[in-house]
Amino acid sequence: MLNVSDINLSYGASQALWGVSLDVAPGTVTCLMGRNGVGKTSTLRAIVGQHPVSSGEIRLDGNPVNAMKPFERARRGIAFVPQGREIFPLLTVRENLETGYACLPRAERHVPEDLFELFPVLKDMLGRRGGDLSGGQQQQLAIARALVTRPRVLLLDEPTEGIQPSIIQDIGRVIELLRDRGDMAILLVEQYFDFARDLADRFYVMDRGEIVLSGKADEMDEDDVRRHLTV
Amino acid sequence: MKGFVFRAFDRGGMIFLGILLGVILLLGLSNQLLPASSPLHAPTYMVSLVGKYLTYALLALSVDLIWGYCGILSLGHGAFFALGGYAMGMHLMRQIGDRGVYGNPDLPDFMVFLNYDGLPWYWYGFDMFWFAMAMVVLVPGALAFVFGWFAFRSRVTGVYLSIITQAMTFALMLAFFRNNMGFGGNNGLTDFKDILGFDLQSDATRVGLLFASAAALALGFLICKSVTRSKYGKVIAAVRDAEARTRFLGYRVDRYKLAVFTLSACMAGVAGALYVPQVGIINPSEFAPAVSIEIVVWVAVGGRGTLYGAVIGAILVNYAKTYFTGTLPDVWLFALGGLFIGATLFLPKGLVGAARALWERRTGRRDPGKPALGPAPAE
Amino acid sequence: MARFLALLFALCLCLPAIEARADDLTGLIEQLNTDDYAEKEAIVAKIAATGDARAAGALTAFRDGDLYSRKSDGKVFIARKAESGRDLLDPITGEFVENVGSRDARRIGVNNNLRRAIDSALGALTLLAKDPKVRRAAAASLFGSPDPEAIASLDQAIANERDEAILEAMMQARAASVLRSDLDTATKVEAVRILAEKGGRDVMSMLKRLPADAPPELRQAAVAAIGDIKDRLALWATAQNIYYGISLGSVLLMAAIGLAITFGVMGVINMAHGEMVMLGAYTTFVVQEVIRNHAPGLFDGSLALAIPLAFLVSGAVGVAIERGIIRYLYGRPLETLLATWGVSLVLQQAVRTIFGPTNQEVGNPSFMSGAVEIGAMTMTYNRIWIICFAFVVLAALMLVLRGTPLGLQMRAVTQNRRMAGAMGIRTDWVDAMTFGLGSGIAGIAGVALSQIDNVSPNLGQSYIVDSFMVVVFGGVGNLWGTLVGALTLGIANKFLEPFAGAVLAKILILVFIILFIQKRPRGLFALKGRAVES
Amino acid sequence: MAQQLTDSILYLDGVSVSFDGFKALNDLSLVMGRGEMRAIIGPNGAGKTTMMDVITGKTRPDKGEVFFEGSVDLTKHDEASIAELGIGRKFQKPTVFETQTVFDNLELALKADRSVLATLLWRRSKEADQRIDEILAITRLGDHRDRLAGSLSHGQKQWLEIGMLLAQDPKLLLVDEPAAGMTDDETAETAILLKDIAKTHSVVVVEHDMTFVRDLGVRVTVLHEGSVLAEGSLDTVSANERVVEVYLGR
Amino acid sequence: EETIKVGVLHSLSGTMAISETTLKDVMLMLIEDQNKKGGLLGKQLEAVVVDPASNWPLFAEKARELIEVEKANVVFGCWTSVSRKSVLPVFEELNSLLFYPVQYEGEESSKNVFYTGAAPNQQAIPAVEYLMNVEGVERWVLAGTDYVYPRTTNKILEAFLKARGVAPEDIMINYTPFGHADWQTIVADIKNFGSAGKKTAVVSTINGDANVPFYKELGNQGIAAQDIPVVAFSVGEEELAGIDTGPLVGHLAAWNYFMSVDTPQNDSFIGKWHAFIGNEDRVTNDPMEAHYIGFQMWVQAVQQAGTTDVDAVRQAMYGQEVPNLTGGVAVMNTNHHLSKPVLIGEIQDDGQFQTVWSTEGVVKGDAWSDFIPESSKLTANWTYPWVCGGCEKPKYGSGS
Ligand SMILES: Nc1ncnc2c1ncn2[C@@H]1O[C@H](COP(=O)(O)OP(=O)(O)OP(=O)(O)O)[C@@H](O)[C@H]1O
Ligand SMILES: Nc1ncnc2c1ncn2[C@@H]1O[C@H](COP(=O)(O)OP(=O)(O)OP(=O)(O)O)[C@@H](O)[C@H]1O
Ligand SMILES: NC(N)=O
Ligand SMILES: [Mg+2]
Ligand SMILES: [Mg+2]
Repeated sequence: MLNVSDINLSYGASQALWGVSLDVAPGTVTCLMGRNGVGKTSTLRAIVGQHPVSSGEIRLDGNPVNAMKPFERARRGIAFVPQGREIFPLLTVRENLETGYACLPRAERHVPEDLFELFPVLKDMLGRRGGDLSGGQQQQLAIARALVTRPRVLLLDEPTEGIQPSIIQDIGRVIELLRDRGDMAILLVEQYFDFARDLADRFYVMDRGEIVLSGKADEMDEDDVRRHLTV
Repeated sequence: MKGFVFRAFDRGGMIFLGILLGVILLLGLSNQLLPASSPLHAPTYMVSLVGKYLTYALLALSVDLIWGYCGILSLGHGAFFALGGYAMGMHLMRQIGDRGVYGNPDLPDFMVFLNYDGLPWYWYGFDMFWFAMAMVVLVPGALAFVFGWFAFRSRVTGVYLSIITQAMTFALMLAFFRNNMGFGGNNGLTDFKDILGFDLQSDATRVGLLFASAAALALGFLICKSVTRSKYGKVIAAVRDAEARTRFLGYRVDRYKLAVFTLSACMAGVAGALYVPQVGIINPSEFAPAVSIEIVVWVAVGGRGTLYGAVIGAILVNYAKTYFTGTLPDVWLFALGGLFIGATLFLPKGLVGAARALWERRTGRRDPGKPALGPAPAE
Repeated sequence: MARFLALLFALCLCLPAIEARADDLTGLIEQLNTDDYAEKEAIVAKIAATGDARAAGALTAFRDGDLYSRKSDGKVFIARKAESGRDLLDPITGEFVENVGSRDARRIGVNNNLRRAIDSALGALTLLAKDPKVRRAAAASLFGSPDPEAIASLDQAIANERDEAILEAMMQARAASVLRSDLDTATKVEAVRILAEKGGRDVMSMLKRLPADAPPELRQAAVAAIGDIKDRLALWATAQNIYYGISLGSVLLMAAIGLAITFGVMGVINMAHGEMVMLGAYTTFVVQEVIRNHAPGLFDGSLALAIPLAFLVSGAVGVAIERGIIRYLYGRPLETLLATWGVSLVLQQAVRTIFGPTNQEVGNPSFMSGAVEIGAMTMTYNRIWIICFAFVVLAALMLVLRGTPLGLQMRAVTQNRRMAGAMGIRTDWVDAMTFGLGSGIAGIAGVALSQIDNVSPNLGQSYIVDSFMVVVFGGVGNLWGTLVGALTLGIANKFLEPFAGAVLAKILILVFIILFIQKRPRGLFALKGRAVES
Repeated sequence: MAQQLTDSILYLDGVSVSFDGFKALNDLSLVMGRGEMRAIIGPNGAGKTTMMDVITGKTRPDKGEVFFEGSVDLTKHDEASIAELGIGRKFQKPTVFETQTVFDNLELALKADRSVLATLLWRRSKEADQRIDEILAITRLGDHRDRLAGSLSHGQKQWLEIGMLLAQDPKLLLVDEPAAGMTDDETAETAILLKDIAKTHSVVVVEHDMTFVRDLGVRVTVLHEGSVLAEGSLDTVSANERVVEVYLGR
Repeated sequence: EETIKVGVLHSLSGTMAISETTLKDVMLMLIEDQNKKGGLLGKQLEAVVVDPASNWPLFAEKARELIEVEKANVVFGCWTSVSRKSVLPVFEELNSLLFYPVQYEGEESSKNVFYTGAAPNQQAIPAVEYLMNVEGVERWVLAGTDYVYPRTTNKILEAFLKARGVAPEDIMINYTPFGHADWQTIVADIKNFGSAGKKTAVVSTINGDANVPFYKELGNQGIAAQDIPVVAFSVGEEELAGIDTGPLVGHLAAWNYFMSVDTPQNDSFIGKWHAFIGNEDRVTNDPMEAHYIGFQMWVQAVQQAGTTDVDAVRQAMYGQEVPNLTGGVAVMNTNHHLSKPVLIGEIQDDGQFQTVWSTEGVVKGDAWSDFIPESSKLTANWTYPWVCGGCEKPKYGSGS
């Protein structure tokens, strides 16, 4: 569904991604791992279009999206839970969720009820400004906001960061649920190894801007991976 | 202390100052020593013009110090410049003595025809040069100190601060326009005769003032260099980028801001004091908000956050203004406005930033340890 | 009935006499062709004394500066502007006589003294007119220029008048004239009573004008009446001040609303805001020019046409600025100051080049001219309309921002442009629309301001500082703040002005803003909490 | 109580904070001894960060007492003087000086006289350079020394913040989610680092990573809805039904 | 080919452009006209236009540029007093000539400036006398913009009124800032002040931009000229062009020139102006006439002196006569001010003034007012050898 082939990406003079290729299939969770600063976030930025790639191609359903603006990609179904949450601070929780309506036809503009089952705290805080929420609450909001757009490709950048253990479990369950529906492709960037291992169908490991290891999760050699995550 | 002094002298700065002072020296000498017929003779017109540019450059420097390095966007810095100018103007007025049209030895002409009985108390002392010079620094400094003390303690930041500085200068403008204030109202202070006994209309005095302006600019430049290259400079830059965070490191942000704001106001005052004898008039329109905005514009054109940038920006924009108002009197605003728009679009880091980027691209190197101009900090 | 018959009889008796004096009238009018104003005044008095209603036309023309003398023979005519030159009409019959070149006839000068004399003469002459409006105007003008000579005509008119309101006006005019006459004291005291009932400043002025040697009881009555009127006026003065404050506030609000969008919502330090206002004002001017030249009858509708056009013009320019310049500067908010400053210079010069540097005339439609008096409070129509208009615009804007997807998207985009894009929001479109909306509203403000201020290339400059003050004082990004801020500053200014004077009041307001911001560093309606800091 | 107060490095009693009627802290009391390291856990929104805000002077409590070292009333000080008293903080969301280099960030944080004049005349000493190099090594930012902090990745910024906290060398460290965004190894190392620091300093750590908290092996306080729900060793509190219900999950 | 350069120093941008641009155009017209007549001393005249941009120090800089760099032989320019004050030292230092065309507060006399606009005694005093004598005004509002011209004029008027027995409580003085736009309170105050039972008038020295909103408010609040006439010294045809004058008919202004005056010279001037500017709707005004007179006088003086040398031209200027556009002859006096007629006009609904009174002959402009004690002692006389106003010793050398 989402194919990234051989992309390079630079911040000014310094190159952050070197020929990264990834495939994310619907109904699977693909996990991208790597130490700090190896280029995981940069890869996601390239996919959503927040930073231009200097070469390589990104395809969605076989169509190149390189030339598309971020909003077009979003409207085609790419949703993004960024690192650092990026909540709209002065919008209320409800309004934060409603920003996702831009991707939806008029008839579908509502917040799915099951979101609140997943993140009950949001329901209590619909009227509170996003910026006032606690870190973990914001993280939950960021995930919920992405789900409002009914995405076909979901990019999650360290979604468990700052979230309490019980909700991490819930999130894990949701990701499984979404995967099992079969039509959504999920790309998960995660440092929390156990969490990633439990969910992943496929994994990629990055180091210094390159994919250094990849494979099916059940074939994954845990030590091999851990070696790349250690300094 | 030694470190503080030596820090001022880095290579780039020395080259810049060397060129600047050299040019000024040549200009002054060619005006004085070469006969008017010589093709290399610098006309007096040019001497006073360049003198004026230099005072603007000093003013721009003072704005860059707080805006470029500390993130304080003052839209009222013209006020400090004007106050310095008024202090000098008052001295020059007192120097006129009984040579005014009414021949009154004590009162300036405007006071005579507005029926003042005697000199208002706040004019006392301005007949003494040292006192006036002290006021040139102290009055703007004191205003900046009081204003900043309140504003920075109350944590007024960003546009709120910018707008109240604008309110300040606007209020001062209206106040100085009032004839009752005793500063000559709209007509301001004019008709100066001499300074320290030198005839203001003689070419030699003009060259002297040019040199004085250059010296003041050089000194201002060195002080700014020294300040910005010190750890203090890093702290104010930190304040610019993340004020709250700086506080959590234990820095008393209000004092840091206050110090740099006051210093900057004093510099602006000196610039104003040197400006007045060279242009021959000080009037409340120097307090106009638009004037202060223009100063910011010079800095932005030159390149905020680099000291050369401020100097070059001030000189360049004002030269452009001189040039365009003479050659394109009917449409020069198109040219100047276009220049500003173009500068923002094509030289996002100002002239100096563009030059530096070009240099880095050509030589493919970057001064180690010296970051490129940072991304403009958000307000 | 008896009175009516008597009147009829009197009129019949008069008729031949008037006829006989027609030549007199012509002669008198002829004599007006002199440069000596005192002499002209005497002649007007004589014309009035004829009591001949046919003189009204000539006198009206005289007052309005339409009485001309033909240079060739010095004969006097009423002149009307014609296609070329002037049409001369007979001063009595109003019949067309001939057309002459504009330099072939000379206007017969009229000054204020003469106008006063004419008004009172006309008043007396038109008291019996058929049209109630004319009668009312006659009474009003007699009240304004009271004349003892007119008492007789007034009595006659009062006897005839059926309309209560006009009758009252006539009684008042009569009372005013009585005070000037040498009638007996009792009549005058009665007149004072009638006038006191009317109240108001003009009456007070009339009563104060009583000569010092007036009889004591008359003086007493006058003093009592004056005291009474004064008390009433003092009460009204406070109301009046509040109204002035709201009115000034509404102007500030109008000027600032657009900025509350471009600066308040988008964070663009928009130095070209004033020029957007100016463009709106010039749009109004162009609309009015076109209407004046092609459909003068529609003049009263000119603003209805100008408002949407100004919105479009300024909005389109705003969109162009955003697409051409501002969009490259997001993330560098301070640089927008430089660029928009440049834009403002260019726009000013462009307008100067196209329309010239001088003021352009923008007229008030008739429903915006004049004033309504409520008690002793004067409210000019143009300002009343501006107050209403400002509130309507503000309400509409709030609706857009709070109630439409565009409003939500605007706020999302300005708070985090990158993330908004990732949420599927067309950021560049929203940016352009937001800036266009802010600019368009500034344009509308220009329409309103053109009704009270200069329309010149400098128009924008005179509002930019105030606009920023209002927005910042109210709290950036908060429309309620802008509203309350504008009204507060307006009312405060108007309460300071009477004793501090306009200049000092303005200074005090600025000082107040500076001090206020110390107390509330993020404006009147500051947002609080973590959200603001992040 | 008085004894408790004088022995404490940090003493909170009956602290409440509310935002527009919402009680973020509700009669919170907490005492920490000198030299103690304490882990604070609790559900999202429990008030952990708010508590740190109160201690560092960012938020004023509506009521309650906050004392540092038994005698200093923190509610009477502002952020800067609290920092000068010796309380340092790492923020939950990394905040560094983006337009300055990593080195300058550390230099700014380095313990030194914070007065204007002293800063103006300050010259870098050998010891200072050494200390910064040490910290760069600890945080593995040696290679990034001259890069602008703004260009670091999220995790690198986390490390820089920790480094700045070390450079500050405060008496009491407040560390809000230090392990967020780190790999498991790094998390483990961070725990070792903190334990090391705790030998000479008092430390408050907030974390949601139970492995990390376990590694620390210190007393744990569980906050819930603005007040203390449970306190004790990790094993004790993990056994608490309520803690499992509201926080850990099954 | 050598030309004689004429400097034109009027703001073409900024706040004053609104007034001054027209004067630049008039100068271009006059110079073009003169060139058609064969130029001057056999040479063509060349206008050198610069834009001092309503910025006072820039005026000084541009003046120096005109004289020193462009070698202009004479400069026509300035509007505000402060701009004149700013350039004055430059003209004196470089011994050049400035023709200043705007009514002003007086209290100045420079050998390098010819003041072709009205001094207070040529405008303010006659206007007030008219209101006293003809309209019987007893109570006075002196309303002005807060700067030197209104302040000085009002001071002179106050002294004058008091000398005529007007009680202090019958004088109300009010100052407003430049560009004042909200006149509600002040107009209401005027109304109040006027309701005291004595005939009241307003003497307005309100300047420039503030006038339009002032008159609009006046009209809307219904203050008719019959009740409280307003006489203005800074409101001419140009200012009225921005206002619907319907409600203002009868309010007054005092000038030395009105466009409406019906003389052959004025007809031809207006005709030329319309042809030059290409717009039949453009008006003429008093400062334009002042430039016209000043320019003609300078031309005559140069012809008479046979040179453009400043000292020679200055000598030749004295006694130059140029027919006014409104009839009569303007004469340049040795105090560098003109003798001109004073006209009082009432505003008409077509935006023009209609003269309702004029002086019998011409009034000689007074540099130093008789109503200011210190000033009344001074005299201005710049005949050779030049002496300063009223002092005993020569102040300047014998020149050239
Ligand atoms: N300014 C505010 N306005 C309204 N509510 C606020 C404000 N600040 C904080 N809150 C609320 O206070 C509660 C406590 O927040 P706090 O950040 O202290 O939680 P936390 O324990 O640090 O959570 P996390 O583990 O998610 O970081 C949250 O519910 C938050 O929404
Ligand atoms: N805006 C930027 N400008 C310059 N360099 C950047 C920028 N953002 C990231 N980098 C650099 O690019 C490299 C990759 O960063 P990226 O954010 O993709 O890492 P990451 O794998 O997501 O790390 P982390 O786990 O810490 O989030 C890092 O070396 C980082 O320093
Ligand atoms: N001279 C004037 N009107 O300023
Ligand atoms: Mg990352
Ligand atoms: Mg937290």
